[in-house]
Amino acid sequence: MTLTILLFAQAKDLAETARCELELPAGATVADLRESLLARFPRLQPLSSRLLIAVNSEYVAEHVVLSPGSEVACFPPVSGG
Amino acid sequence: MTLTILLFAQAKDLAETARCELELPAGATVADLRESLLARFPRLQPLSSRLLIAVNSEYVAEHVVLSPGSEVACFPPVSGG
Amino acid sequence: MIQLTHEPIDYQASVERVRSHSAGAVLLFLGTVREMTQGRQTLALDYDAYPEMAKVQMQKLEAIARERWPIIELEIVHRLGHLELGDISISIAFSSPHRREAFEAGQFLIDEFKKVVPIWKQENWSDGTKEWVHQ
Amino acid sequence: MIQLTHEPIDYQASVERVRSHSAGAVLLFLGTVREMTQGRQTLALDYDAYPEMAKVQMQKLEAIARERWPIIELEIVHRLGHLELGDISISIAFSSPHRREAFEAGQFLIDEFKKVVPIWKQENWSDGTKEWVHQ
Repeated sequence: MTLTILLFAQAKDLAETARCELELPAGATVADLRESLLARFPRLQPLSSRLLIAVNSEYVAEHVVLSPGSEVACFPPVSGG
Repeated sequence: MTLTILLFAQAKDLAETARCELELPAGATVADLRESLLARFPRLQPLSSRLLIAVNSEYVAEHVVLSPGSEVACFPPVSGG
Repeated sequence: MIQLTHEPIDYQASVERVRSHSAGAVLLFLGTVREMTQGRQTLALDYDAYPEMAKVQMQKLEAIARERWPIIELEIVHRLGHLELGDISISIAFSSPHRREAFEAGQFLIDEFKKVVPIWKQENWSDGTKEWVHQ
Repeated sequence: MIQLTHEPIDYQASVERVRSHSAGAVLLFLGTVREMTQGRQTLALDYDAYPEMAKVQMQKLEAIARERWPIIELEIVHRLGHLELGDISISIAFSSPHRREAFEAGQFLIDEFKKVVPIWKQENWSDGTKEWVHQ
């Protein structure tokens, strides 16, 4: 399946793009997506362990299985307020 | 010495006056004043143990000795805010 | 700055005065006249004070809060006289560098205010009776 | 009510909307742009957001707070874009029957907001550098 990933803040700056598409096998988990994203954008490595992944506007655990059509976002820890 | 006592809130209503003068011996304490005040206004009795006495805008302990010219006030527990 | 007034409280003026480039947080607490108290209905409140002592105690309160927390600017205003439902009886506005100390300081200020500042309120109950509140 | 805006925040409008005859307390928390952070000077902040998710998370935050505390009315507004020193980045205004729950709820709301709502700020330091803040 093809998933569109939105990138924000320092993740966007390091990847030099606000969105990208990743090709993932059916049954791929959030952990798989994280690995694939870091492979595609090695410059995200410094953020690696702190990189948050959200699916359909919710924070998700690493073992969650992704579905085609999900809105996936990737960003560093938030700092609003 | 003669001391002027200001009364507020329910103390004023029960005593039916906003101020009164009390004659006290030199060396009289806050406890003496309290006793004298309750003798003068028996209707303050229901408030008795909760009646607060302030001297020159400060809360004072019962054993404090009063001075002529002090501004003394007598009132129930506060309820502002 | 501390103030007693018989006019409606302009809390926005207080907030604007306490805002500062040194502040990351501004806290405003308003006490307002609530209609229902333990099942009884209020029509209005009358606030009375011993103004000279109230000002002394409010200034002391400000000094104690400033010793304990890094408050930048502070304004406490209490209204006296006849207040209708929803009216603002007290406004506490202040600024501080960080947010955590703001909540601690705010809670301290209103809690202590209600213990030491000689102001009293009288309930005007909906059954026509009046009653001094002595918490 | 929750809102993201690129305009200056009208906190007074929020306070007026949350005031209620059922409330004894109104709390307003403002986050403002502070000049000095750990000895470094800021000229301005730029706030970026993932707006769709930010709104979802803000609504969740409101729902959780309403479950825990008897909040009457609540408004949270966060500003995005370029903010100068002293500008208001966030306004949290709400009313509650009593004061104690107000401070607890207020502290919870801002603490949680800063953990879960996808908004990021970039420091514009006085030395000309820019830096994303990731607390």
